[in-house]
Amino acid sequence: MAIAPERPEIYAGSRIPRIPTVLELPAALRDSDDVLQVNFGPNHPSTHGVLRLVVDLHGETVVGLNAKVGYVHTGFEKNMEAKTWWKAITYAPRIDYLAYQANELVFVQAIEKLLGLPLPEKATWMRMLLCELNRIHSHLVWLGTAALELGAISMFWYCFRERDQILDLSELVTGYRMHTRYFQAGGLAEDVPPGFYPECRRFVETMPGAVDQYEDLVDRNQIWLKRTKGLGLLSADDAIALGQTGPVLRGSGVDWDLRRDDPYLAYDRVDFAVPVYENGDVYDRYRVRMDEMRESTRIVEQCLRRLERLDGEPWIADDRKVVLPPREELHTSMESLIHHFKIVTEGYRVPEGEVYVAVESPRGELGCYVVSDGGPRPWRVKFRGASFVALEATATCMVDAYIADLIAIVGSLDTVMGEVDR
Amino acid sequence: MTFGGVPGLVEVREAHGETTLVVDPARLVEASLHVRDELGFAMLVDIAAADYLGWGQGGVAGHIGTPAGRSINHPGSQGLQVLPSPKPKRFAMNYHLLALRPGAPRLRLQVWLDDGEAVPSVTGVWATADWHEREAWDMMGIPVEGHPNLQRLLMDEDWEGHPLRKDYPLGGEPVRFSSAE
Amino acid sequence: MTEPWWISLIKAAVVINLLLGVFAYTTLLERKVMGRMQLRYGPNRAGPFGVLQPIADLVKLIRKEAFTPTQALDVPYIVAPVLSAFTALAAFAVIPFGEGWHVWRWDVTGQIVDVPISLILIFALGSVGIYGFIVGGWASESKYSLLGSMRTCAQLVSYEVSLALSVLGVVLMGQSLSLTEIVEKQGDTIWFAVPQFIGLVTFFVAGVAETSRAPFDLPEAESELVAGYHTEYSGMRWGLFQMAEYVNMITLSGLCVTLFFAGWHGPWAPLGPLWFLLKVAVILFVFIWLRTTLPRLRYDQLMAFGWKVLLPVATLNALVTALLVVAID
Amino acid sequence: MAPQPLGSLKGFAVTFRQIFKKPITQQYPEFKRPVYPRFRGRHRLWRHENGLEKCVGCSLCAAACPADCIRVVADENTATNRVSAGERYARIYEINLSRCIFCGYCEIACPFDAITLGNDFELSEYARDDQIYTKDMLLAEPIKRVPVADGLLYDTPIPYYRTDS
Repeated sequence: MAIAPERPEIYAGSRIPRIPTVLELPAALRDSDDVLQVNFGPNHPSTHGVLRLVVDLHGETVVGLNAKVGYVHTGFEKNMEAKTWWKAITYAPRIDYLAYQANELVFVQAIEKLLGLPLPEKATWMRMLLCELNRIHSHLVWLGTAALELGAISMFWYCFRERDQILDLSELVTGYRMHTRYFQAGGLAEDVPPGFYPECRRFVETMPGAVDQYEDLVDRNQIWLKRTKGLGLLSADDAIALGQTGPVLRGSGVDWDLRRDDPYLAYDRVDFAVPVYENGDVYDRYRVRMDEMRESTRIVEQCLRRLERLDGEPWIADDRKVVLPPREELHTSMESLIHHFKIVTEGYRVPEGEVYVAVESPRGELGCYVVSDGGPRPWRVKFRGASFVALEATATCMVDAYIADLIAIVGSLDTVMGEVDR
Repeated sequence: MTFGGVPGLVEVREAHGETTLVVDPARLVEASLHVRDELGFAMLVDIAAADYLGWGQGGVAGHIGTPAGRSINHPGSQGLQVLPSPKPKRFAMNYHLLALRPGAPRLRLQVWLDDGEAVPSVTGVWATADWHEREAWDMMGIPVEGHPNLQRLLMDEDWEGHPLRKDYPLGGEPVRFSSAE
Repeated sequence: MTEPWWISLIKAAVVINLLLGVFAYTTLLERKVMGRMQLRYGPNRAGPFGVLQPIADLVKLIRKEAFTPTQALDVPYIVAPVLSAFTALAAFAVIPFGEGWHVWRWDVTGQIVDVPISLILIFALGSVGIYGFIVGGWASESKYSLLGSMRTCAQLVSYEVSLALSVLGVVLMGQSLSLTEIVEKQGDTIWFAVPQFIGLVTFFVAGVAETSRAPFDLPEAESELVAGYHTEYSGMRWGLFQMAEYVNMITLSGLCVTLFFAGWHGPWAPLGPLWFLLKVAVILFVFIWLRTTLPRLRYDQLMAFGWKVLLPVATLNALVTALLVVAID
Repeated sequence: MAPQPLGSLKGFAVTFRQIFKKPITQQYPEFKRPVYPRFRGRHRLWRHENGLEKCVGCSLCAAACPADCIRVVADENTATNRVSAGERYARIYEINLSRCIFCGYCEIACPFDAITLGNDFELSEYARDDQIYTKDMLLAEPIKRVPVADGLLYDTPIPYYRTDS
């Protein structure tokens, strides 16, 4: 069952305003002197990233809202058109800099789909493992900063304690703490290093305890409940109409997760639950993410168990037209050296076609639409960022909110401006 | 699933396991309502505009290989250019749809447009189209008819040109090196 | 022989300097304790264990440019921090930190001035000090500052009421408005924290709000209003505001110790002022502990809490105490 | 969920307990966190044992660089001026590290193992021009050495990673 059988009625009718992303000043207040227009951002302590919210305040109540984005538009999509497929892989993770692994995955999967390249077993499981670690990482950053905005300052440090362990694992495997370019078309850039499994297992063992600690800190705190419950309401129908995905959608009572409903990698071979909460408020989005951290830890554990049995297996497909030849062959085989030169200088070619690939990133559906003209460079790359869409829901969520709620609501949508502006 | 009843249907394509419906731009809203209400594609996931200026012209190298896969020793692969199949018009708007039901069926509505040709807005069908259409206007210069708030989204309001068009130069500051030569 | 005026002056000079020192080290204590609660070290670069950090901060603040926004109203903008800092320091004058000593020919009291209505004086000075925050925010001509000072205004005025009502029980039990007498009474009988527990809790909560500390730090909620009323202040003017806040906090802790924990009386060993300092430190620690743990309340929730929970509880407490005091007499 | 007013107190226990734990932050300039063997830090150019440079100036690294931050100008080796082991050598080899994204593609691309990404992560400078590393700087031993976490974890195919980086 994909959709919850009984959709909760959070509020009657649709709250989406006339312009879906803009909360317009009510007619009664339009000429009033009592309305104060305030810019929240682009430089403001509560917008991590450069989001600018033009807010009309009537006392402490938000009566008008217009979100302006584009401050970190860096032209990733245009740049990727000018790079070879191989080089463009390094651009993808920098788009959503907190869910770098998911971005890399979606772009690499798009290439593989066009190429029809099979993926070795080991690469499949390792990709899953890293993506789930990355999901925990992203949620930890979200939890830390969202709590910080509500004034619970200590949470930030506790979250970053675990986050650092994940970054360490990432450094151990890929050589870099973020933006790893570890996923390459056909598999992984390198084999899993020795010593990774025990390190990762240690993390898996400590993580549930850490989540307990976060929950102890805020979960039953009356102030936290008051600040998050019943705020930023988004009904299931409105969420679907606004294209919401991921924790925002699941917090509105729609039971939808691409990992389970449209499985990629080997998600159909692991056991995990999809947390769904029905009130569509800030608190439920927080709950969804907390539960997802636990579930992701479980998936990581299952991946580890599989991977430990796959020792010595290949980690990348054996296709000399796409995959760089093994390093030791460069000194012995002329043909390998030629392939190496060809792929590095000219890049591999990807058959003509257009594909849309979607994965469940920590923020929801992360899509990549790729057009190839058969050449070594992508003709068009378009990323569908879940944050971009989540930000569209601000106006709807913000009906009847106070300034302080504005911060909590924007925080609960978990937007990463790099992904919004691309 | 059959797409016979979709208004303004021009072509149905299946490739890479994805279904593309090419639709007449004039009847896009009708088609959207049909796929939303009759076929259950309740969620508009993304709108991706693409510019095909210069598609299949000089400088584009073809893919070498066979349809079944690539072989290193495929005879005669060197120097044989396969030009990509021609496109009907310059711009394509791709509406990626998703139905929230088991199997997660996806559908791509595709609309072909010339430069300056307007596309009707689907914000009334899916509210989420708001920013996606603004982005298409901003980045590709595709005018959207009937959009409640068609402004630039990512670029400045007084920006000239549409950066993701193929004829928009890829600028940038050159990388600095030492002055030796 | 009672003390002549010049002894009061000497005491004032000593106490103000001591107070400023305590203020400086309260900031260090706060940063250290918060650091340790957040798995960090806190400042530890300036001097061993960072003990010179407050001095480094002071030097930095003084050397920083104190700019004025072009739109700001000059005189109120400059006077506001001074007013806040002055009233904050003045309020400490009546808090007794020792029982008094006999030095040569004079009886020296344990506070700068012994006023029979010292409790009322403290509240009065506190109310005047609020104007510093309000005027400062209003005179900066910034929207964030204006919102911040609006919040200050509403929050401080409404919690002032609960604060005053919550000590009514103590006044009734101590049968005096003089802080010295209240402390003496506690030394003779029992710490008022026990019979006046509800009073203590309401006093503390209202006090946290009164000094706008977390979780009631709405006037300067940094995620909403950048820095509230002092958004447009920099350099030592900002430092004065900060000083006012911390000194208010210390005064409040001192008041709390005086009213509920028997001031300079200790359970054993007559250490006098040391007991007082120790108790103040413990209360300051609780202030910091609150800040590290709790999220911030929302504005309307804060007002609702103040008027609908705190005020009735404080009133009821005062009424019940009054009845009991009458009944026992 | 039934209201649990005392639940708020749990948080106080959490924060209080941390006071007695060792802080997790590290005193950075004194303590440098050891990096894992695969870490990609500042680039290094390498020489053979006989002192000749490994780089033959083929520019493959420059071609592989997604950020276009490598500049190679090659020249012919002569009998009197023999710099590298191959036919040609890199007369100019520069990396603009302020543009570098540390993807390690240059290291992958180099067929002669001439360039690797080392362990240095302390790369800040006061001027942008100081971020342009010339060949001499890249060939020299790094001044600030960073410890490595566990030498046994080395498994990269570039042989002298284990001993030298």
